[in-house]
Amino acid sequence: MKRNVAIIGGGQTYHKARRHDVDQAEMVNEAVRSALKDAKMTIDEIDLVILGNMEFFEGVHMTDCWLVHGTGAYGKQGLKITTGGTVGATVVCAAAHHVASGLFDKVLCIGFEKQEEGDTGAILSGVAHPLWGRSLAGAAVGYFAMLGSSYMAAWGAKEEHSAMVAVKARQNARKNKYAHLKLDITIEDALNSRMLAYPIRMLDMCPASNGACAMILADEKTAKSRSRKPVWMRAMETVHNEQFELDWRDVLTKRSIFSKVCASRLYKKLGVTKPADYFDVFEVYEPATWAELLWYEDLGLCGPGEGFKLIERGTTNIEGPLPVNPSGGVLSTNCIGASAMLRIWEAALQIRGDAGEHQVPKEVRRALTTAYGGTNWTVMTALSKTLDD
Amino acid sequence: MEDHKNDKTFEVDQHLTAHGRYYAGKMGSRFYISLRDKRKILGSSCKQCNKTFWPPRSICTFCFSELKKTVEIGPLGTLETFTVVTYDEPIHPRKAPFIYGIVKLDGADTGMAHLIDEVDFEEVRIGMRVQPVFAKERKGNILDIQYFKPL
Amino acid sequence: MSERVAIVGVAQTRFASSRPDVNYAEMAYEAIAEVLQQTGLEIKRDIDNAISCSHDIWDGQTISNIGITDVIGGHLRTEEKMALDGSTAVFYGMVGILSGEFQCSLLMAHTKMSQTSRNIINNVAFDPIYTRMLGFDYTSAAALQARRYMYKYGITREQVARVVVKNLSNARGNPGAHQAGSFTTAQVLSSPVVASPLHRMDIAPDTDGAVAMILASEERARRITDKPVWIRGIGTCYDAHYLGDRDLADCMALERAARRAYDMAGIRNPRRELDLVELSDEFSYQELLWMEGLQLCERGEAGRFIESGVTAMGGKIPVNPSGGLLSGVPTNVAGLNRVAEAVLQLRGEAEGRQVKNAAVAVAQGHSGFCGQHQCVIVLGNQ
Amino acid sequence: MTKKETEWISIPMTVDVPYRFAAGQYLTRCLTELRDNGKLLAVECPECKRVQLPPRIVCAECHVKNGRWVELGSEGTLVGFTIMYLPMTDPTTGKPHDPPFVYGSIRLDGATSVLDHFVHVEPDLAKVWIGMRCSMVLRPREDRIGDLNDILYFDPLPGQKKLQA
Repeated sequence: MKRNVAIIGGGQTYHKARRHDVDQAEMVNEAVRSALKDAKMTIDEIDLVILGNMEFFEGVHMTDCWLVHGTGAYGKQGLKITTGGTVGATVVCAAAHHVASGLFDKVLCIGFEKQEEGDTGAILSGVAHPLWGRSLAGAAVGYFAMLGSSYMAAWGAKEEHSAMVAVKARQNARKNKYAHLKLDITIEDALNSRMLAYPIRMLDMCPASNGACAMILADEKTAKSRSRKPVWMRAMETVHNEQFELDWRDVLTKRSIFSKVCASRLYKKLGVTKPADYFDVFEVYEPATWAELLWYEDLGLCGPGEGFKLIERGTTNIEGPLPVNPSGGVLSTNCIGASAMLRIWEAALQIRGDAGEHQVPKEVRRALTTAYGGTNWTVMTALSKTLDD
Repeated sequence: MEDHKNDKTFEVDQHLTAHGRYYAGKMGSRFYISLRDKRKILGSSCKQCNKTFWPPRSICTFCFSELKKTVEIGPLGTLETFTVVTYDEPIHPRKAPFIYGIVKLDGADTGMAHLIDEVDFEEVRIGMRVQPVFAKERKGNILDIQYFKPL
Repeated sequence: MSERVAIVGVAQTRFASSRPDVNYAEMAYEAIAEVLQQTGLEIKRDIDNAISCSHDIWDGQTISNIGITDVIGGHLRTEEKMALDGSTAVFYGMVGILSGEFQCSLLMAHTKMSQTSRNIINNVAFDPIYTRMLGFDYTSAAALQARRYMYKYGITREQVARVVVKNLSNARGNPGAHQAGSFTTAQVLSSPVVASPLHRMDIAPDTDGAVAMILASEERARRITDKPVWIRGIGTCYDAHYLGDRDLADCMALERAARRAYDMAGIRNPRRELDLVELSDEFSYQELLWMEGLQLCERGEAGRFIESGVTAMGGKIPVNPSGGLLSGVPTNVAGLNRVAEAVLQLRGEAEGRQVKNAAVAVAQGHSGFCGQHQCVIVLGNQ
Repeated sequence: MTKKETEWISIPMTVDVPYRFAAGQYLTRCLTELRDNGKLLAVECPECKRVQLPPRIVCAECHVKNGRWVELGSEGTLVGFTIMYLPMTDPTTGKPHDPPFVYGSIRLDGATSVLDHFVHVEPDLAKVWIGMRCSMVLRPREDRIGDLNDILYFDPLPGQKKLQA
C-alpha cells in the first residue's frame, strides 16, 4: 500500500435475536455513534462512508440510500459493497484502499444485518443457482454436514471435538458483553442439542443475529495525531472460489483450497513462515464448528488432520497459547453483513488491550482475521500494534 | 459429440418470495401509535437545523444530531408535486389511474409522499391545499392515512 | 493526483430488449472475453483484481457475484461486487490502483432487465416503513421529480421532449443501441402517458446487456495501449432518501459529486473546458436536471440550453452522443456504459457518433430513485 | 417517555419478485437432454480436462471456454453424505422434503464434479457410506421438466456392503 492505514476507532451494537426497539437506521446509528465516540471524531470529519450488507436478507434494495441518516452518509462520498458473508471484511479492505490511495484520510466502514426483518430461509435458498440446485434447497447446513463427515472419516475426530468448539465459542461469548449467544453450556449440552444434518447439531451452527459494527480507518498522520492506540492494517488478501465445485467439503482433496491459498499469499506479503509464532490472537469466521477446526489447519497453526487436537488440548482457548475467537466468534454472533467486520474489530480490540473480560491474558501485538462467504470466499487481514511489522 | 446449434432457448419462471416484518423503531413507533390512536401526525424536530421533519426520525439527516422531540404537524398541507399514474402493478395499493403527490404538512419542513384523491385529474395542481382522510380501522401503517384530498 | 490511472480497454455487448439466449454469466463473458482480446491481456497473468456491479435482486440470486466468479476470473483470486451503478466501479477501481495494491483491474457491470419486473424491484428500494406500501417505483418517483422541476423552473414539455428527439437521433450512429430513430417532439408527446408528465418515450426501455472495462496504473497503461484515457477527476455523493426530504427540482448530490470531480481534474469552467458529456438520462427530464447539476448551464436554464442546440451533435458540448439511456442501456450498467462511451470518444473510435477533436469528457451515473447516489467522472486523453 | 411508547410498531411486508431465468447456452442443452433423453451431459475443459457438471461457459481454473461435451454415466460413487433432519422446502414449488432423509454428494462416472442429491436409503449410518455405488433414478419422461428434480434420487447398487471402519 502506498500509505499506511490504521484503525483508529470502532464500535458495535449489542447483538440480539430481537431488536424491536429500533429501525434499521437507528440500529446502524448505534454502531456509528459508538465508533465516532471511540475515535473522538465527529461525523463532519469523515470523508467517505462505505456500507456493506446483503440486500436480500432484509428485503431492502439500495439500503445504503435509505439509511443515509443512520450512517451519516448524507452529502458525503460513499459506496455500497456486497460480497456475502465476507462483506464486512471486504468493506474494511475497501476502506483501507481508499485511505492508502491518498484521496481520503478518514473513512467510515459499516456492516450490519437486521436478520429478523427478512426471510432468512427463503433468501438462503436463493444462493443456489436458480436452475441448478435451487429446487433441491440444499442448505448451508448440508454443506457443513458433509464437511464434518469428511473430517471425522479422514482424521478420526469425534463429534465431541465439534462440541468442544461449540462450547468454547459460547463460553467466550459470556465474557463479551456485546455477543448474542452467551450460553453456559457443556459438551454434553452440545452433543444433546437437536440434530440438524448429521453430524451438525443446533449448537454447531451460528445463530441469526441483529446487529451492526462500524470502524474508522485513517492515514498515518491522522492516526498518530488523533489516536492513542492506532491498530495498523499490515496486509490483506481476498480469495474467491468458483461457483459449482464442491471439493472443499472433502478434507483430503488435492485441489487448491481457497483458505490455504489466501493464507499463503498473506503470509508471503508479511514474510511469515511460522504463523503460530507470529500472531498472538486469531479471529476467524466459523459459521459451523467444523469450519473452525479446518481454519486451524488451513491457517497453518497445526498440520493437516491435527485441528481437533488443538481444541482437545485447549490450545485455542482464551488462556491458551493460540487463542482463537476470544469474542465468541460467529458461532455466538452472526449478523451477516457485520460478522466479518466484527472479526477485524475484535482483533483490533485485543491489540489495543480494550477487549475487557475477553481480553486474552498475554501481550497482543499481532492478530489475524478471516472472513467466509459466498461459495467459499475469504478475506484475511493482518493487524499489528506497530508499523515495524 | 457435436454441438447442438439448434437448441431452443430454455427459460424457467420462478418467484423469489420473502416475508418480512419491519420494525418502525423509536420514532416510527411514536408516529404510528399517535396516528393510529389519536389521528395525529407527528414530525421530529431538530434544534440545530431549526427544522421539523416528516417522517420523524431519531437522527437528523442533515446535521446528524440525535432527535428526541416530536411535534404535531398538519393535518393540513400543501401539494408540492404530483403525478397521475396510468399503469397497474401488483405493488400498487389501488387500480390505475390514481394520483401520487408530495404534501408539505403545515409545520413541517419536509414533505410526505402519499396518494391524492377526491380530485379530478385535470383539477389537481401544485400549491393546492389538502387534508388527510384517515382510515376508519387503523393498523399502524402508512395507509392509516388513506389519502389526501383537497380542502 | 500525483499518480494517474488510465482506462485501457472497453467492451460492450450489444444492448437488446431481451437476451433469452444467454444467462447473466454468459452475457457478462461476452464483454469480458472481448476486452481481454482487445487489450491482449490474460486474466491470470495480467489482471490483479476484478470488480463487478449488479444487484442480487436484479440477478435473482442471493450473493449474485457467485454467478460471475468463473467468468470474471475470480477463482482463487480477488473479486469484489459494488451494489451501485457501474460508474462507482470506476471510482473504486481507480482507488484500488492508487492504493498501490493493484496495477490492473477488470470492471464489469451487467443486468438482464428482461428477466424480471423493474417496477416491483424498484419498489423494494423504497423504505419499508413509510413509503413502500404506497406502491412507488422509480417511474412514479421520477414523475414527481419531473413535475416539480418543470414547475419550479418553467421548463416546458416541449423542451423535455427535445431530449428524447436528440438522443434517439444520436443513437442512429451507435450500432450498440437498441432504440434509435428520427422523431419529432410531437411524436414523443403523443406517446402514451405513463405517469404524468412522463410519456412512454420519456422513459429508458428495459434492456439486457453488459459492459467490461480495464483500468491500469500509468506505468502499466503505457505498455498496454498507445491510446490510454486518463481518469482526471472523480466524485460521488449521497442525497437524502425520503422523497419529501429534498426539493426534487434540485440535485445537491450531483452538484457536490461534480464539484469534487472538477476540483480534482482542475476544471474551473466545465462549460468551456468539456468537449462532451455522457450522462444517465434514465428519464428524459433528468438530462436537463443533470446538466444543471453538472454546471453546464445555470439552474433552471437547461430547457433553453437544449433549445439552443449547444448539446446536439455538432454543438459546443454534445450531450449523450451515444443516444444515452433512452436508446436502451440496462440499469446498473448505465454508468459504466457512460464511461465506456466517453472513452471511445476520447480515443476517436466512436464511429458514427464521434465528436470531433474530443479531448475532455464527463461521464455521470446515478443509483436509486431521483438520483440518490451520484458519481461523476472526468476523463481526458492527455 | 410515556408507558404507551413501549409498544413497538412493526409492519409485515412481502417481497414477491417474478423472474424468467434463461438457462443460457450450456444449461439449456444439459437440462433439455436430461428432460428429453434422461442423460446428463457435462463439458470438458480443453486445458485441464476437468469434466464439469453443470456445464458452464468458462473453466474457472483455466479461464478458457469449455469445449467438448461428455455424456456421463448414470452410475456413480457417493463421496460425501449427511442425514438431514431439517425439512428442505423446494422454494420453486413450496413443497417440503420430509426428514429424516439421506442427502449425498455423488461423482457420476466420467465426471470430475460432484452432484448433490437425495440418496434412496434408510437414514441409518450403518446403511450408507462413502464409496457406495449408486445409480440415478429418473422421473418418468412425461413428468420431467428440465430441472435437477427430474432426477428422483440415487439408488444404491444392489449387493454392496459397508466395509468395516
